[in-house]
Amino acid sequence: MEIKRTIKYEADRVPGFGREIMSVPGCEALEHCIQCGTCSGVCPLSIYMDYTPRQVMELVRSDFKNEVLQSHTIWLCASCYACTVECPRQIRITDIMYELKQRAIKERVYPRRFPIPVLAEEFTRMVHDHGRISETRLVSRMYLRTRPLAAVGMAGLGLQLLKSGRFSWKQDRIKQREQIARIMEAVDRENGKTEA
Amino acid sequence: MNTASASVPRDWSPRIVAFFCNWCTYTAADLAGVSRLKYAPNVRIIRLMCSGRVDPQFVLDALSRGADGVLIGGCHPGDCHYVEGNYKMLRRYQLLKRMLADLGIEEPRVRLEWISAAEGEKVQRVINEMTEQIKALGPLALPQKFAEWDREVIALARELRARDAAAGPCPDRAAPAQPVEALHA
Amino acid sequence: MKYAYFPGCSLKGTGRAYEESLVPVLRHLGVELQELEDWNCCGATAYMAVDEGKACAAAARNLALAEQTGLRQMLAPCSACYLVLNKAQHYLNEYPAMRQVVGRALQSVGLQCNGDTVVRHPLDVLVNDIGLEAIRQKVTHPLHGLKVAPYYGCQIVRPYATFDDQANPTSMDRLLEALGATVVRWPLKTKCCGGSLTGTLPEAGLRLSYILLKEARKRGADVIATVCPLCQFNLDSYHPQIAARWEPVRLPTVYFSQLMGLAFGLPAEQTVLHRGMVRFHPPPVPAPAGAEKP
Amino acid sequence: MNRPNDIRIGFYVCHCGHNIAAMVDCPAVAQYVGTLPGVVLSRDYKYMCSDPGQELIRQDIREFGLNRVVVASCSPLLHEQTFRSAVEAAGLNPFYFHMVNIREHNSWVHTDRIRATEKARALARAAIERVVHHKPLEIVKVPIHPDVLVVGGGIAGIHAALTLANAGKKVYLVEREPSIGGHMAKFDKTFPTLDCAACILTPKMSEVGSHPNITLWSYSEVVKVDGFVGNYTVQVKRKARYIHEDLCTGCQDCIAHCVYKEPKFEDLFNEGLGKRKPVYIPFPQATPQVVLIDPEVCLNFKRNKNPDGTPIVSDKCKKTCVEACGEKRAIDFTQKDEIREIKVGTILVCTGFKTFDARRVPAYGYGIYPNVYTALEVERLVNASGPTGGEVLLREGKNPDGTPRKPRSIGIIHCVGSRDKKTNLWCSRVCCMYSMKLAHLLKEHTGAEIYNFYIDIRTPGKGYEEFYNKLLEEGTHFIRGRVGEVTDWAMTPEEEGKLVIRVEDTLAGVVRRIPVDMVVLATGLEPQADAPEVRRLFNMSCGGDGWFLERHPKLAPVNTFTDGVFLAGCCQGPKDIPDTVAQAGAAAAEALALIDRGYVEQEPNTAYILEQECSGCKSCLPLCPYTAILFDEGRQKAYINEALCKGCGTCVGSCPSGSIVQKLFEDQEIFSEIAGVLAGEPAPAEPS
Repeated sequence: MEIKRTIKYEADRVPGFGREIMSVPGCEALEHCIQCGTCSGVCPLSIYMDYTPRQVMELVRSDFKNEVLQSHTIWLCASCYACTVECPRQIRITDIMYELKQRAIKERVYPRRFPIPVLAEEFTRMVHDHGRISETRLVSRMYLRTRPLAAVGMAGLGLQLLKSGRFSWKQDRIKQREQIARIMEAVDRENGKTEA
Repeated sequence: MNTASASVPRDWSPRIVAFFCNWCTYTAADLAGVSRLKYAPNVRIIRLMCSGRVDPQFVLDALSRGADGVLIGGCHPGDCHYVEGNYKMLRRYQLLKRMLADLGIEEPRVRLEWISAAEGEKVQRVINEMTEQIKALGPLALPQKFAEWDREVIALARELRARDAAAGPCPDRAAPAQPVEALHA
Repeated sequence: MKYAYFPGCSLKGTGRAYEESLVPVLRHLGVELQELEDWNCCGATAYMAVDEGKACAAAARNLALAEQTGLRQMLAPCSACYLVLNKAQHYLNEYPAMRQVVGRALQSVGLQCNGDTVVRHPLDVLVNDIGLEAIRQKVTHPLHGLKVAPYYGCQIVRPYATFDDQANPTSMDRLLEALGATVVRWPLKTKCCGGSLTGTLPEAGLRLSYILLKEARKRGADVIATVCPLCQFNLDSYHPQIAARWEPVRLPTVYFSQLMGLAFGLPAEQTVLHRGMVRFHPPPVPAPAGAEKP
Repeated sequence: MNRPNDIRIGFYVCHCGHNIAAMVDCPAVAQYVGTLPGVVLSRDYKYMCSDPGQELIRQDIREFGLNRVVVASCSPLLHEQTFRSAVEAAGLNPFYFHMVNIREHNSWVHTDRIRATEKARALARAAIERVVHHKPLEIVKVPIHPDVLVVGGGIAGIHAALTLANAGKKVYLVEREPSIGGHMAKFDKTFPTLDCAACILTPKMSEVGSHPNITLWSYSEVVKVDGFVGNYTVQVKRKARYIHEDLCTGCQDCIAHCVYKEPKFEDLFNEGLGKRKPVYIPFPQATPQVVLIDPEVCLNFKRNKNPDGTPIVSDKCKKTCVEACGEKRAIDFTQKDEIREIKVGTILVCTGFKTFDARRVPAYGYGIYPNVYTALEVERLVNASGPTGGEVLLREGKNPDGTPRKPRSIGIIHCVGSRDKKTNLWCSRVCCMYSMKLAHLLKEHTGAEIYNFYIDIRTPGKGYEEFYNKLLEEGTHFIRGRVGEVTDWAMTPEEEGKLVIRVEDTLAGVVRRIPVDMVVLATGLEPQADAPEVRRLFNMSCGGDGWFLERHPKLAPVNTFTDGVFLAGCCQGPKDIPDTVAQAGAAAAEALALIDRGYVEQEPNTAYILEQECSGCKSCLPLCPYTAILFDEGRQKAYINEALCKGCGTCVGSCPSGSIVQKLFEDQEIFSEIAGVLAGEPAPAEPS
């Protein structure tokens, strides 16, 4: 039998993290959470999560930044908004999950080869570079970066898509690509960030 | 009226006189207190039994004595403790507003709000909002303006008198009944 | 009736059957669409996970392009686009600070977003602008006897329920009934299909798709009708994987617009049923209802 | 402005412990006020409202010959009376006193000590300027009509009416429904003692029915209220029940002989679970024991109506009911609604609550899945006199032999329509306890497995936590988690044909799916749908949540802002039966205190007209809602009947010639208050 120590010391907290999240537009209502668990009750993916959405809410509020940003939960959120509309305190849980995903990506604390953040990153890059998404290319890049072997397994699906005329390797792009770049740079400047 | 003059003292903060009815708005302000809601310290509340008691002269008097704004609070329409004193106030308020506009006093400076005894938060919101709006407008400073106008009138009167004196006595023109200086005493 | 039109990336890619069927159906009903000039990706859900300011800005560029058309109403058929554009609109109205940041960013490329474009979903336009009666009149090949499970998915009624009930939307139910189909009542019509997790975490994502297919079949559906390219992809494309993990559930999933095309008697190149991986074979249709002439 | 001579003002600023002193520099305020003209002494003190504080004022009045007193402390609504009495005790007219609110309107709402102190100074200065102009006034005593109106015949109204009647007062009890009893009459048992609700309620109901001092008007509604404390004139609409109450003996032969052999219409007393006939008595113990006829469904009425909304009598029916009634002749199809006018001195409002409409939480499937019930429906199901005779049978699903099925597993969902920003944010206070009571009763009746889904268990009451403990012993499952959804799709074989509850067991930290046969929704309490109209009728206030507002949450919990109108029961906020009865007793006692004193003291803030100033323009006459302003045609002057004047001052504010004076709120008093709040800061520049 292997035993694990689960106690949390005050040093494990990152004081101010909760307040910081709650100051982000859309995340304010978290301070009203009563830990009722409705979010987990309606979440179709809560059954796979290491922390239920309710637990994530409490961990955020209690400044357990590392636990939250390294959790699987935030990556399992499929953005279906069921929790947000059912929450009796009208907490926009989906938006809080987005905020946590952003922090995890920024601080690069997500698990390596974990496909979801990679997908988000590749997605963003493609929008930035081309203005549009070419799904087939996007998904292929994700597989290549995360699970090169699994990509082979998906070849059947690609073939099917090809047959039904839904497979396109061509990169769709907009004409004024520099507009996108400039808009994004302007947002970054405003937020005092430099392009990663 | 050009109020936001360059000479606004740095520590200037608006002074607002509030007339609150005893049954709804005054009680709401009590509730705001009991609930420890925080709001700007710029309002001085005067209690009346009903907003219907607010005489337009109270508003004018307050402004002429240096208030930068006046807030009137009464029960919601239909909820007046005295059946319809608030409606009576509303009618007077509309006339008053027209008059204030003619005087060049900006609309946000005089405000009528229906606030029920349960709406402590509304007291907080209205007072904060109004304080901010008047801060943006700057001081009304009617007393100083009165003084300025007085100076102009007096100067004008002196000038006329001097001209009259130069032109020699005129039997048709009676001397003013009282000195001009007394007009705004 | 004329609307600005934002197709979104999916409708040009794996979800092209949606556009290929929706545009002719709307044209048949007298609706004109003006595709935005040089639109960009709305940002979808993935961008929100990286930077909500930039996600809003990306969406706002499209809103600004829409305003240039002067049409005020914009059709966004893809659920993710519909949600993201609406959400950006909400955020920009709700948070002045964000409105300023995004406004200045757009200004730097000579664009302006006032936030007065109404982003509409085709279901909304069909039921509320065109009306079921007008649709009923165009039906020449009613779908009598066809049992359809209406599947709305998550993002068109959540979190912004603007044109239908959040918990129990009925616009597609009524639309399908107007086409003559029998609507299958099921409690899963707004449940999540798994979204992008079908690709990234198949164990979790595919299970949700499987539950939908299984329950629709159990309640007697011949076909699932959907409004979202990602839902359609998930419910249509992973049958071998689902069969391998749980059980085979060969139930076709089509866009509601494809069923409309069928009921209107539009040609096969406008109903594009061949795009489905689980091919939907419509039941033999009796003589066209409107064709009986003396 | 002319100042009376010999003004000797005493000023006191109260620390109120730290309540004021923490935000206002009290000694500085006292020191400042001490420099103002007319102020003889100025003190700060820890608690002015305490006995020593009051004594300080009395002593100073005697010792320093004060003739005006100003206290800066809390709201005058709280302690004005206290200080007036203190002043009076020292031989000074109490209206030489004025109070400054520097707690509710200052120290509690500000965060900047310097600005708060400055504000306190300005407010104090205003009071000093004002009090100079105060005049000695006499309190007017108005006699009180001893009769009482109690509105609402639930347990609150019943208890209050009996208390008052037993004290010898004449009580009118007006109830909207055909019988008194309210929600409590529908309950099976009461928590935590499990007394049978009917056993404890029906004796009180029949006592009301037979009490010589109580006039019971059921099936009636108050439609108009005029007057003021001590002298209310009330109009009550007695709705037509098509039965002469005084002639009906309650034999119910008419019901037995109705042409409808079987009950066919929705029985609202049983929450629609049972059926009744067009002629019916709401429930066996109904008080009064009088039947009534529903014109919407009775064959003796046409389905269309007269233009005024009254039903049209038809002659289609054989009128077997009239035959059965025979010589008693109690049935009268031509009966009309009737308006009665009564005079009372005090009014008790006990109009109760309504239960939350469970359809507003669609995720729980009420109205979609037949086997989802509301708690009130279950009260009727487990009740021996209910529609099933006390058997818990499911609406949907049969045994193999075709008989209705009993549930073998039941989920009770707490907080439906409570603690939810999308519906009602308040805790309804009774649901935890009644849910546990129903869990106990359902287990007793069916032996089913019972799951309670709760957010927090709230048992603050005598014997309540012990009851919770008892339930735990009985093996009822308690799962801490607000249910996400109730659906009917199965993932596993044991879920087939069941309702499935999906919930996070927050204590175990796992998401669970629990299949059950029956779901009970513990719906919360809400203000009555017509609470806004009732509130206006009686000139009361509502909180933002819609419940009627008490005058003070702690110190005047059964009073309203209208003197002579009292509150009891759930119309003021959710509460259980013990609290309701206690509150009803308190409201009755407050009314009694008023009645037995025999008079009310009226604040002498009435208005009068300076005859020599009045121009006779008559513009004030239509302004007064109490017709207190009259016109003397001979002298062409208006005059005020001060007995009718309520002291709003509306006429004063509107008089073009300035000839009306409101006592306590004279123009000069208010102008000096305005001058006072604006003084002390940069004075207007003098003309050069």
